[in-house]
Amino acid sequence: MFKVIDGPLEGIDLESEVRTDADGAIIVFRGVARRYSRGRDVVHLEYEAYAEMAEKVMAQIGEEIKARWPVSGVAIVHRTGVLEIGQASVAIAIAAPHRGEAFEATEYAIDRLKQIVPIWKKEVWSDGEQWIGWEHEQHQVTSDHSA
Amino acid sequence: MFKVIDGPLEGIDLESEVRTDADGAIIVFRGVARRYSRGRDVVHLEYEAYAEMAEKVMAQIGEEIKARWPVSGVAIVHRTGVLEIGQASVAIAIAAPHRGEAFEATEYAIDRLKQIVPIWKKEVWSDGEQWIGWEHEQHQVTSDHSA
Amino acid sequence: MTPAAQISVQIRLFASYREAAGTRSLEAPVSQGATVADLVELLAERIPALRTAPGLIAVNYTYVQPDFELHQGDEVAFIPPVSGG
Amino acid sequence: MTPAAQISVQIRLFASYREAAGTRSLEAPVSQGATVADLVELLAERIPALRTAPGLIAVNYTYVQPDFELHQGDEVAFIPPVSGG
Repeated sequence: MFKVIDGPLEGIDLESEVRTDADGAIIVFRGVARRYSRGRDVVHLEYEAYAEMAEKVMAQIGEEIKARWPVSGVAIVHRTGVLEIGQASVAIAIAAPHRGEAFEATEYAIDRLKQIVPIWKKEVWSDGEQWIGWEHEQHQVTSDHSA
Repeated sequence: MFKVIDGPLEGIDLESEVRTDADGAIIVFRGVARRYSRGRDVVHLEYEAYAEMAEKVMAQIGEEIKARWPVSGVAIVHRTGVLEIGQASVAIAIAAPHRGEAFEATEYAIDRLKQIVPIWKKEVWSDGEQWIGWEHEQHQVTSDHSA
Repeated sequence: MTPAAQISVQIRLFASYREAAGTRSLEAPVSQGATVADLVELLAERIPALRTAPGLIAVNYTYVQPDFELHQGDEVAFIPPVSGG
Repeated sequence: MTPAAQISVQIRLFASYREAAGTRSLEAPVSQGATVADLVELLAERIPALRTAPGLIAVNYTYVQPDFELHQGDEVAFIPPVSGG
């Protein structure tokens, strides 16, 4: 299951989606909206996705994982829309016969998702908002000015 | 939450148990009964615990984790009794501001549980059964005989 | 020299690009044989961020290089640095 | 020389030890000042595995060394190699 969903991820049962009788370990990773970011108080987050492509790229990450680790099942779901603090933006489930490969594969899945899946986060504070992902460029601009 | 439960772990919501508003990552690890073990077909598993002490030692593991990583919440629950294939024997939930420390802490929790928590697994096959944990000694005996 | 035949591609814009352009999607006519780089030149007048803050570009859901040649009906997506997860 | 005063400790047995002994728990009288190692000697006649396949020993829910001295009412648990998870 590789899906972009325009609504809450809470209540979606990914474990039974990925488990087979060969598996001894299931890991579910959830990224959740947190209160503090870059020293500011977050009011809420907004996620936007290029959904058709995001699902394709998430499925590609699933293929990469299965080529690299003996993993039975991979599921990745990401939501869009407005998220209150504590709500999950992404859920990744991995089932594998042994836990070592399950941990490695889950960490790879979230690292890779953050690199290549076309989804964007906007942080909304009480006094402003910003699309995340441009920090590096902004930092460079600041450095040039202060240099 | 550090508990030994004499019944199914399915349906227990550990995420909300461990999450705080500071957290951006929640990991839930489940160990589940798998069909194949040491080349044999498992019919079911039986878990026995020294429950009073197991809960104390699991809480100690929680303290070790909080001393070592900036983790907000730790929950460990382990069940006892007869487990069918696919049922969870243990569930560990960790919430942390960032995912790196959440992954490290979760892996530490299950490694440590397997080392020091007084709980025992018996594998039941169609043609026999065995308490797990003595394999090393048995292997040594076998080696002595074959040497 | 006869002018090159025109083809039409579908443009998708996201996040900061979408806000800068004021639209999620538009249709653009380009010359037959035009590349992704040519399309960026064409759109940069309306959406300067495509040149001043370049991201990745996908054609029909696959990331491509600037020299990728466009074809009639292609869906071209401008992808600012991603921040999912 | 007067015989040492007797104290009584509670024994808990688990997994393979429990099956070998045919009981989960029993009460054992030991001499005042006796150690965990002394208790193992005493019980090994009934449960040889405590000596032939030794595990860990906990007194009042804490792992202890063989020279740990027992006191009246202590709960002594014989812990075969653990295999939880």
